[in-house]
Amino acid sequence: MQILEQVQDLPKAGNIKAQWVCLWSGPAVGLVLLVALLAFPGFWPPISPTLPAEEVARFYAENTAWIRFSQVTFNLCGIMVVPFFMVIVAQMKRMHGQSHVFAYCYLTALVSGATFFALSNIFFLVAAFRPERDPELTMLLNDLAWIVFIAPIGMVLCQFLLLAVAVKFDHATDRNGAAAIFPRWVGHYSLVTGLAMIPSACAAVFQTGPLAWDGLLSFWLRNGAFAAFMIVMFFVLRTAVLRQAVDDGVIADPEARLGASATR
Amino acid sequence: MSILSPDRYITRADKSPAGRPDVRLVTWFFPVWYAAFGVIICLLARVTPPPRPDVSAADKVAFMTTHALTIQVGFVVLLILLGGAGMTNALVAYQMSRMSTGPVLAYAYIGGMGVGALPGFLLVSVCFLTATFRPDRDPELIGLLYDLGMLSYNGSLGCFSAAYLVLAIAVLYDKNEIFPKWFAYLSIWQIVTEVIATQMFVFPAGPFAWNGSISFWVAVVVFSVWLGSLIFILRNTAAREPVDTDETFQGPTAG
Amino acid sequence: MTHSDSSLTATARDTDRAAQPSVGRAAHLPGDIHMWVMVLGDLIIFSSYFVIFMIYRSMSPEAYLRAQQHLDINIGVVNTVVLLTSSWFVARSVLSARAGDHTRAIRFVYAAGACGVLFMALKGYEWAAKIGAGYTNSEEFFSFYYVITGVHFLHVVIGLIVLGVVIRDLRNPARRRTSMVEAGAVYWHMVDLLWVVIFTLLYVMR
Amino acid sequence: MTDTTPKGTTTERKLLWAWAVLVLITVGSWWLAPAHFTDTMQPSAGVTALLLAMMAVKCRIVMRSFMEVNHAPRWLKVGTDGWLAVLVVTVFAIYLI
Repeated sequence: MQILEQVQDLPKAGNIKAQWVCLWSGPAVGLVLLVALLAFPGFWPPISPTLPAEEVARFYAENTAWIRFSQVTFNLCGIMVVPFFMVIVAQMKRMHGQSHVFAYCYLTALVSGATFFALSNIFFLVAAFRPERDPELTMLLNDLAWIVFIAPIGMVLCQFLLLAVAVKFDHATDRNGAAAIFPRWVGHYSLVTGLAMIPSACAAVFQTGPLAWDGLLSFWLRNGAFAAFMIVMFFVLRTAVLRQAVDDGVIADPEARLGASATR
Repeated sequence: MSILSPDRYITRADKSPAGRPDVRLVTWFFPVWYAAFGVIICLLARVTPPPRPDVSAADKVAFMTTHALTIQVGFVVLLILLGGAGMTNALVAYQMSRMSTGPVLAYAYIGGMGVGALPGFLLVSVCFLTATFRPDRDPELIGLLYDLGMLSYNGSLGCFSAAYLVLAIAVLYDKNEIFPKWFAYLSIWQIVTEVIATQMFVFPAGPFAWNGSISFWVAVVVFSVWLGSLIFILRNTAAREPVDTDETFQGPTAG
Repeated sequence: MTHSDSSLTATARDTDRAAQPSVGRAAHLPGDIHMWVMVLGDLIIFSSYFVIFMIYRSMSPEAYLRAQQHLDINIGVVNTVVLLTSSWFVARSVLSARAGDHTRAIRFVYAAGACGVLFMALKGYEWAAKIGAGYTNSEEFFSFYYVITGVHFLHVVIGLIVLGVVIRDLRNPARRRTSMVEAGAVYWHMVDLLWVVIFTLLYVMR
Repeated sequence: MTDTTPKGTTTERKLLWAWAVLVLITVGSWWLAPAHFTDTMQPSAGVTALLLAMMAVKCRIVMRSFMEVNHAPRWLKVGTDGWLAVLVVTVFAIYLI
């Protein structure tokens, strides 16, 4: 992105730059979290909820180092995805004919959802802190960690639904000829991602089957849908921020430049 | 006025929809969500009215096993719907941002309420679900989860007090008359009940326990008055909102 | 300024009429309706605490009576007089504000605030002395004592903030409104009123 | 505004009287307080009734005189008096039970 020299120091350029940094923090943090995900021994495959207490305790005793490394990484970097989601909030605020109430809702859900996510790794880390603890207690911490990690999807679900509704309202009230901020399919895709995450709330109840926390729906579908959404939204947001930059006159219109070079 | 759809909930005198469509949707959602929330916590999850603090570990296990099914259904549904709490709080914050005090107190409200979701809702859900997840656990551990859940649910005070405080300040300073001034005083009562609720961390029984007449019941009545007033105030202020204020809003990320 | 002057004269004339208990005078709501919602609601909330206290007291009146004997009645009486005096100052301040004598009104509010601070200091000393003497909230009467006087203390703190707002408004000629002074006064009198009840129920009840 | 002075003085004198009566009752209740005695106390419905009556008088003076309910609309007079009556009667009823 090449910011035009004459607007370099204007607030609107600063706004675009900040959004651009937040946007690119997404893949960077995503990469770190992917490493943590791969390094956590309890994810490949996910620990079964049916494991007896002694086995759970042995898991923490045998894999202490990797559990500590991966969960500390989650602890340190997990909430660094917030700036990326804030780009969504910023773009929602630009939607036409809207009062920003959806953006406020999205922001609140984002803050609360992040605090939930920040809690689970603490339980994992406390369990790994003293693996020699009474196995009953280690299992309790393990249960809490997994349930907090998988089940509380309400806030993030709310974010997907709000984005879907906001896209719909943006489109419906678009009368003044300006293009919608996000393409219409983003709303539908967001809705589907949200629906895909709902079953994982049942991970707090079922110990076996696809709804258990190591199951197909609760673990693989939930986390896969979330990761896929992050990747897709990166490109959607990239387009949206670039278009805002062009509209605000912060960068040159790439199409105009293409046209200019063609005539040359 | 009808609760069946947003367009019939917030209307002008001639029954046509009033205010902005997106605000209308969230304002309509507010009482709907609280109704669902009330059903969940009172009828399903059984945390309101609260179970007794002054019982033995065996009694706590018995509570968890007797109500296991409804606790699981209630809290799983709550975990799915929890985002509604964020939305309802954000609606209040949105209306606060329209006050002459500007968005700063609105963001403080979002901060307080957003943080409060974890001790206020998440911990109790997770504790009770973990307790019912393995009812054969050591009864002392079930008792621990019971206490932890109830004390965090009833005793998460500061997050909400902070939010009530900034709400009261915003309403008192506001010149746009978004909310009536008396509602600021109601919010101050809420802070007072939260201050008294601190005592539930001291007393396992009596009027100041987490199910006590002062710590709980008076607080519930005050909260109900506060919430009921808020529902009507939000509806009225949404109906009065001019539709063409889109571009005048100034948020931190408003480009 | 012209407007505020004329409104002041109007309120002064109201006071004039209000001063004489004649019939046919228009009723005047001191302060505003919002403050009265606060005051009446707060009275009801506090009453619920009082009623709950009485219910628990009636279960073991002798124990409560014995515990009451350990309260410091001298500080209790002095504090009551201090609050009553501060209420009187505030009432005088309202009269001065209505008469247009804002310097005097401000001085009265300051006096009332000083009484409030004195009340808090005495209360703090009383609590410290009781806790030091071993009367902690492990005893039921004292748990009520600390909570009820504590919540009242919180109301005094809020009242001092209210008085501060009143002073700020009185100082600024552009913002002076008699209704604002009245509303602050009504709140402060409520703090006094609640203390009168607390004093009776906790200190002197038999 | 000079014409307000004499009338204002009347009100001021009334306020002073209200304050004096309030302080007098307060000091009076000092003699009756349990903490005033060191020997074992017996509950006394008569003394309690007297103290509650004194409290009611004080509350009414504060409301009518200081809070200026005397000149307020009727609903407020009825409301404040109603609150006081219900409170005193309830407290005494619970005391007697």
